Amino acid sequence: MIQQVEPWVVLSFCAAIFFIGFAGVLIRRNILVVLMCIELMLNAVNLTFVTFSKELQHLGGQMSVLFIITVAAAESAVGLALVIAMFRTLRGVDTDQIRLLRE
Amino acid sequence: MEALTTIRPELLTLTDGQLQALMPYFLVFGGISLAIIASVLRSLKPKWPVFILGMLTTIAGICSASGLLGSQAGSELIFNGMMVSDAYSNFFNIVFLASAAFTLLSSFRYLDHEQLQHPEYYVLVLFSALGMMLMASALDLIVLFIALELMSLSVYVLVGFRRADRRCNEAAMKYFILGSAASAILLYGSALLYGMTGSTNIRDILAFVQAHPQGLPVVYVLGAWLVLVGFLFKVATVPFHMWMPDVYEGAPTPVTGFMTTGLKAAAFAAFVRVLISAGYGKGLVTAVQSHFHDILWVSAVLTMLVGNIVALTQVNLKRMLAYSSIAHSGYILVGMIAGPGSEQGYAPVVMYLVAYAVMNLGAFVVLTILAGRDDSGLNLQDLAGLSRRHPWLSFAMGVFMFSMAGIPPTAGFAAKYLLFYSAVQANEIPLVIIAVLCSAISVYYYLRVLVYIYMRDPAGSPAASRVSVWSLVAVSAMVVLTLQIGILPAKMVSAAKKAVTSL
Amino acid sequence: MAWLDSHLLTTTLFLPLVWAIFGLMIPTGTPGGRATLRTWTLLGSIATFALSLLIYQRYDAAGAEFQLAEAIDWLPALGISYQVGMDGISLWLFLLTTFLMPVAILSSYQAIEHREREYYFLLLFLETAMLGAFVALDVFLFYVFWELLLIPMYFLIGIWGGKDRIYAAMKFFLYTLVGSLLMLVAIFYLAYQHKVQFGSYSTTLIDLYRLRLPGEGYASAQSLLFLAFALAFAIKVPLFPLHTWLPDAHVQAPTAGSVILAAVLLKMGGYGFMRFAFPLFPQAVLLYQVHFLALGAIAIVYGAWVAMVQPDIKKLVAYSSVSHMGYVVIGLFSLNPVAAMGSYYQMLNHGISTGALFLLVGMIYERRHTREISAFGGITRVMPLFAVAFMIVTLSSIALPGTNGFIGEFLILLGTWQASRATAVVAALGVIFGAVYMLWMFQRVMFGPVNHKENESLKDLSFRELAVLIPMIVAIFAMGVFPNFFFSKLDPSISRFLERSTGAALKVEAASAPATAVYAAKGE
Amino acid sequence: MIALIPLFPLIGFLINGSWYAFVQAAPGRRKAGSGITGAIATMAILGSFVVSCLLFLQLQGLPPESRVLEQTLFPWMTFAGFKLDMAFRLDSLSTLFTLVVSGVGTLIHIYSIGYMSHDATPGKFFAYLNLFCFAMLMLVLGASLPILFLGWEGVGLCSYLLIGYWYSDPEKASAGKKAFVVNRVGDFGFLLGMFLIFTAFGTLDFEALRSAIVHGGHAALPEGVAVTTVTAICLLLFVGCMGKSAQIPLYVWLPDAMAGPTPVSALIHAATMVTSGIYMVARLNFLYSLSPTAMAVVAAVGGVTAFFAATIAITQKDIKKVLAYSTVSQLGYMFLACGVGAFTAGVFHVITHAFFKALLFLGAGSVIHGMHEEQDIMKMGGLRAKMPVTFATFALGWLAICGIPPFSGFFSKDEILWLAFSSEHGSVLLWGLGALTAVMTAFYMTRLFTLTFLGKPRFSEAHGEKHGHGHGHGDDHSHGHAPAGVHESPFSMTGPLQVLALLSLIGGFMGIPHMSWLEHWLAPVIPAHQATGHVAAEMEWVLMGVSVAGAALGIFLAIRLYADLELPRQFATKWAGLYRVLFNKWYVDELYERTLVRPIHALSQGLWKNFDVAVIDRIVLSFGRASQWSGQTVRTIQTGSIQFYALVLLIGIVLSVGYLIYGLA
Repeated sequence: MIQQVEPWVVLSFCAAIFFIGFAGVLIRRNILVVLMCIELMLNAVNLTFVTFSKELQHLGGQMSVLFIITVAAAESAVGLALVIAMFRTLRGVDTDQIRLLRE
Repeated sequence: MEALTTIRPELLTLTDGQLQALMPYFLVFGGISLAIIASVLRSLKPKWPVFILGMLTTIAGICSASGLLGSQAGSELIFNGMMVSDAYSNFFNIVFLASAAFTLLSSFRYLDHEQLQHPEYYVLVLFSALGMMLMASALDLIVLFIALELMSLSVYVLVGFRRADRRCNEAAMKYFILGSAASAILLYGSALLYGMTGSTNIRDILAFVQAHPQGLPVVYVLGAWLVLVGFLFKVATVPFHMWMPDVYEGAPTPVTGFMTTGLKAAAFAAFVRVLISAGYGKGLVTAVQSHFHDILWVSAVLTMLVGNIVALTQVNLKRMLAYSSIAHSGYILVGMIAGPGSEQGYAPVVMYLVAYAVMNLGAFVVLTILAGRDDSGLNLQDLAGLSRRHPWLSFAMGVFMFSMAGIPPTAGFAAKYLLFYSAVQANEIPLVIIAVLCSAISVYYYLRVLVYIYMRDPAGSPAASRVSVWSLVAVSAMVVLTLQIGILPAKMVSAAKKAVTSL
Repeated sequence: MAWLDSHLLTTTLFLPLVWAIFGLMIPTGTPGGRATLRTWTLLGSIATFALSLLIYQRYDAAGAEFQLAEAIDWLPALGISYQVGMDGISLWLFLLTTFLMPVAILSSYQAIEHREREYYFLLLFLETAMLGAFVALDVFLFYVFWELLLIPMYFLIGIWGGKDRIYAAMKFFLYTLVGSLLMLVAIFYLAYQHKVQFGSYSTTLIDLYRLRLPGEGYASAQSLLFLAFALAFAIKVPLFPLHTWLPDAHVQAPTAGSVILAAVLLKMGGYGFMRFAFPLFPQAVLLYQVHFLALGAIAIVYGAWVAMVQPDIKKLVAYSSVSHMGYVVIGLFSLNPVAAMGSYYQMLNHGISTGALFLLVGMIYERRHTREISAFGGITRVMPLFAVAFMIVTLSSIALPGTNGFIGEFLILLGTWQASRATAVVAALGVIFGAVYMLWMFQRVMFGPVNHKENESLKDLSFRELAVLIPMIVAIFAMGVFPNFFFSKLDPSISRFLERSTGAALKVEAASAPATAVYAAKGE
Repeated sequence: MIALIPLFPLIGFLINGSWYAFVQAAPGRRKAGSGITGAIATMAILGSFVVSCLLFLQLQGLPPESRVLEQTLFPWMTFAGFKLDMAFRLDSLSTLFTLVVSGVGTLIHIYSIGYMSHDATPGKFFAYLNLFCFAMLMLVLGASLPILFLGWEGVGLCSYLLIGYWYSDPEKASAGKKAFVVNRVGDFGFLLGMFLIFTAFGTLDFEALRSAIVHGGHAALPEGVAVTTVTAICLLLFVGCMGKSAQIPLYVWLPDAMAGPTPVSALIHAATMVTSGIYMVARLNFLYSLSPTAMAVVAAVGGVTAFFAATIAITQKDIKKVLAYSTVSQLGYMFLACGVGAFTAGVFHVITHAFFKALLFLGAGSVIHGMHEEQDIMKMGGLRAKMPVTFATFALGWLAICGIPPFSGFFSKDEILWLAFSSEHGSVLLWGLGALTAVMTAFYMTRLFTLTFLGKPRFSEAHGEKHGHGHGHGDDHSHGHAPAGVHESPFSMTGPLQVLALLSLIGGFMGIPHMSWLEHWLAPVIPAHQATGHVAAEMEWVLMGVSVAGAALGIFLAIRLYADLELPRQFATKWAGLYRVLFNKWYVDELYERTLVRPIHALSQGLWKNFDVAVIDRIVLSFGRASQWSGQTVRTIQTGSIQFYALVLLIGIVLSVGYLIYGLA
């Protein structure tokens, strides 16, 4: 018999991923990695939605995930475009390089 | 909680009323589509057609939204209750579209001069306006998220529109990363709310709250709070404000103007809706309310303080206005806090947003005109002696500055007293006292602008500024509106009240 | 005419502003154009004065409390309305303003050499704002005018002022604003209380007079609200130790600005006390009576002392204002008819005599471009007419009997003596020191040998300058000899003011309405 | 009718004042003589005098108890809770004063026409003189204290203006200011006294006040008013008198006031203004007599002042200064009289003093005029021959002030001395003080007389040339006739001298002891003095003899001493310390300078720089600075690093979530 995974375990897992993603945003200097971390956060959210959807026996959550994935794709596109633009002017994709605007 | 297993035909059809209610969105969307087509037709030299299309789109949208505002009796639920068209959303639609329209007006000549005259600019502005419109009318957290992203993604691009400029890139990148993170947080909150209430519809969430007056689950509270954090980020209240000054400074000036007005209004518009349904509405007495109240209280105080005192030290006007924008978010937050306790409800918030949009947009239009190449020449010293060169612009700037400082007879004053009045009604007197003292601080840096404009002699030879008919129209309209709202606020107040009652 | 009859106040009020807007259209490129502009502005202020005389004539002291009243809803949702009306307390300050405006404008003919269009526009704009504050019967409307007048004054100081004009303008604006913002909060609270007690929001003054607010102790509502109001007014008065904006603003402002600042703007503080702070919070007034009496007495002596050692004439006059306005404060807080009347009269006096002093200082400044006392000496010989005028105004300032100043100070001291002897004694010291600093200054400027070569060739007063000064001098003596002319229109209003401020009015009401007797019994 | 008395000079003032301000003052105008303006001014004051005489006759025609004329012009300050009319009241006391003021005033006006004939701005001078007469007449005619005060301050003003008439000289301007300020100190007391009266009696009108106190000719305290209150009132008002009538400790301004033109010294600082303190005390005699303490203080201050001033007068070298101190001394006499309850004697002395002191001053003026502004008596001498009229009239004045019978001064002074001895408030001590002063008065007046008119001239004929520079521009009148040498003054000056000399001669007869017309006349206002039983009547004659003998002794000593200047010089070196103290006026001015003027000035300077600017304003500005500083600090948080921004975001979330969980759990 396959042991049912308790929802709280999954949810905690999601939360952990979410915060790992956030931590990545905080720590990583490479903007591409930062973008990935944001994706990670969104995916943690997706997983949460799915988990709840399963728990609640309600399709809305899974529908949401579809939308989120779409939006995330668009977001990545814009993000990557910005990275390219940045690379063109700064010759680098490091977050430390963009500290011109401050105080 | 109804499972989406059966297909109900009535969900797939639109009634006449719904169709009418959707007209502004359709019009704007249609306009955008046409503009995209026009912009790819290179042979047409798309500058004029796209600009005119954009203007027509916004005007059409404004007309239909104001028509709805006048005719619509109640609220019209659309798409199975995922969207609503009511006085509130239509009121804001007008604000967004007007803000977009004036941004377009002021950008036209600016883009020429900056050699950024790409038709995508107009399309993006319209897209983000559409996103704002959807935000103000979304009743579902996912719709809200999509609308938010539609708005934000367009604005990310707009912020970085001057592609070859480092500062511009930096601003866009910062905004993008932090904005995306904030969106993720909002979304995570939505997920938690969904998990607790079984729905992403905010009306359902409200029903859930009303059903559990004595105690709400901790996870629910967390979810609600994270959603609110998403909005607090967008409106830039302390400590979620860090992105704002950098982005405002780096973005092209008209875009900054658009952000401070449309974007902020949109964020607040959605914020109010969500806040109410998350348990901070009138007549709800929950533990959540008092806790949210405390946090928001602290945040409001910090926001007002930080925004104002840091603005004191700024010499770049755009950055100064960015901090001032933070401070104004603080004032609005006071109105949000006081909303449930006062008779005016959230009407002062709405009123304030309108007033703020008007005066701030006006100020940014002036800055757009004055900006030199690559948005240089926007430091205080560059304004010295402006009154000799541009009496009318100086006067306009004076009106806007006094308005932001909350001096009669301007819109800023009318909005501020309405706001503080309602806060007094809600017995938030300490908060109001802090707020008025902060606004006293703010007077210093607003007046300093006027000091340079009127009281100092011009230093050096000023760069030729780029006055165009379009931007003058925009400035004049804003001056008239600022004074009109300030002197005869009753109409605007009743409109705001009507909008809020439809919530 | 019928329309004018029913809107006399509003017409008078907004006439300067409308007039000024037309003035903006006069091209000022040529000397002729500039002269046209000046004449146009002067005519506007004279027309306003003429209308205010009509108001004077219409006002019947024996009649209703507020006459020529007009009321229009402004923001009904909050109970805010446009309400203006005239009583004795408003009347004379209103007339003072309209009387001084032509004088101020005439005095600027030569002093202002650049950006005249804006200048004259702002002056007339300022007039509207000041007049509005004096006739507003809605607390909120009053507040609007009160803040509104900061704008033109700010520019007047900041653009046409002296060396440190920007600092002074900023200080003036911020100082006054900070004080008044708390008043705004208090106004909201009052409106809200009106809702609680009577079921509707209102900021109408007469409605608010009926409020009953707890007034026991320093933490009570009345006390806090009173402080909020009093802060605004005390800054404006200005009461020691809130006076430091005044020397800067006075010294830096252009002559007309100083005149108006001293003559009218400071009066707004006293007026505010009389119209709002006292009648609205009678118990709090009693609570703080001692403190304000003390501060007023300190202001009198302190202002005089500090004035004594000023090297700059304008600054000296500025500090003398602190001293003189201290009398107003102690007079008001003495809470008896003699002192109250004296206080009010002192406000008018101060308006005339300090206004005239600033005019004189301005005239000499135009000639010498300095205000340092040490730069003068023996001016009497070169400018005898000026000396005569200066002497008369100086005498008025040191309250010589026969001039206006005496009536005010005498009545104030007489009344204060009955309320607090210690205060009266200290305040009477001001009589001595007032003479010391004024006469010493006069001596150093006007007497002695002419020991600066530049002063040898100073021109005596021109015809225009005489036209500026003579009305002031006439006023000085007229007010000193025939004060009853002024008292007769004031008397009922002052009595009403006292009735309310001592809680007597409430007591009368309470007798007829036993439900509220609990509060009124504490009114003493 | 009464209003005409002050009205005439007022009109004169307005005419002359406008004439001066708009015509004469304009630079570059040719110099106008004093003729027209002087005539206008004289006509004005003469008009007052005529009206005063008419009214005096009218009063005389009335029965004694109803000898009061009133006129209310208009309500001055009247409103709920207060009532004060602009009203005049002429009774037997004020009519005497109006006569003296307008009479002596007329003479001095005439005198001034000559004296000021070479002045640059006679219009101004006569305007001031008229204004003074107006104020002085208001003072004596006022029906209530505030109107009296109006005149009181008005005369102070004129005194100020006239002392500083030659304003180009900083010292003279300072003297004027000093006079005004010291008087203001007195007025401070006056005002408070007035307030106390109003609080205690509810009125400021003399008649109302009188009827509140005097019932059936007998003064008694009304219900609810304590004796201490009355004492306080009297003392406070007396502070006012100290200022105006130059009593210790506020007498210091009067000697300095001699900086003004001499007719001014005669009119204002001898004959009229300085006696207004006595007028007020006499006017309020019913109040004073209720308070023995106040009476004692008045008498003591008066007696001490009389003596004290006399000691200074002995050593002074300036002819006007001697007269000034003598005036202070004589004023002290008058207060001594009032203090012992002899109000009538005080008033009597006021009148005689007005005659002979005006005479002396005008005589001195004539001397100064003739000597081309020389005022140092050490540089005079032997003027008897040069200025015979001045000499003769001056001699009469000298005898009068020394108290030699039958000159006017004798009667009034003797009356005072007798009452100082015999009245219930009097004492031997007070009498002794008075008598000693009388001896000294005779001494220093004789010294003055001798040094000026007798002996040999101690000046060279061309002396006048080098003087007069001190007056600067305003003082042209000395230059006009310097080559002529020392000369007798014109008739416009000697004429008034002669009239005054006559008055000094016969003035005393209105108050011959035991058949005093004056006492009788004043009875409605000042109750006749009751002879007290404790002193034998013969004593009066004894004392009279003693005082006359004392005067004679003083005269004798002075003539012996000052016939030759070597003797006094020896005395001065022998008692150098005493001499220095006396010559330097007991260093009182220096004392005031050190203890009051400089400390207050230093205090003010300190308050301004170290408190107003350094504390109050700094506190105010510190709000701004604190905001700026915190702004500078907070903005450093904005590091520009995305990751730091995200961190702050996270911290915000963690804190708020933490609060929520903590709060909900």
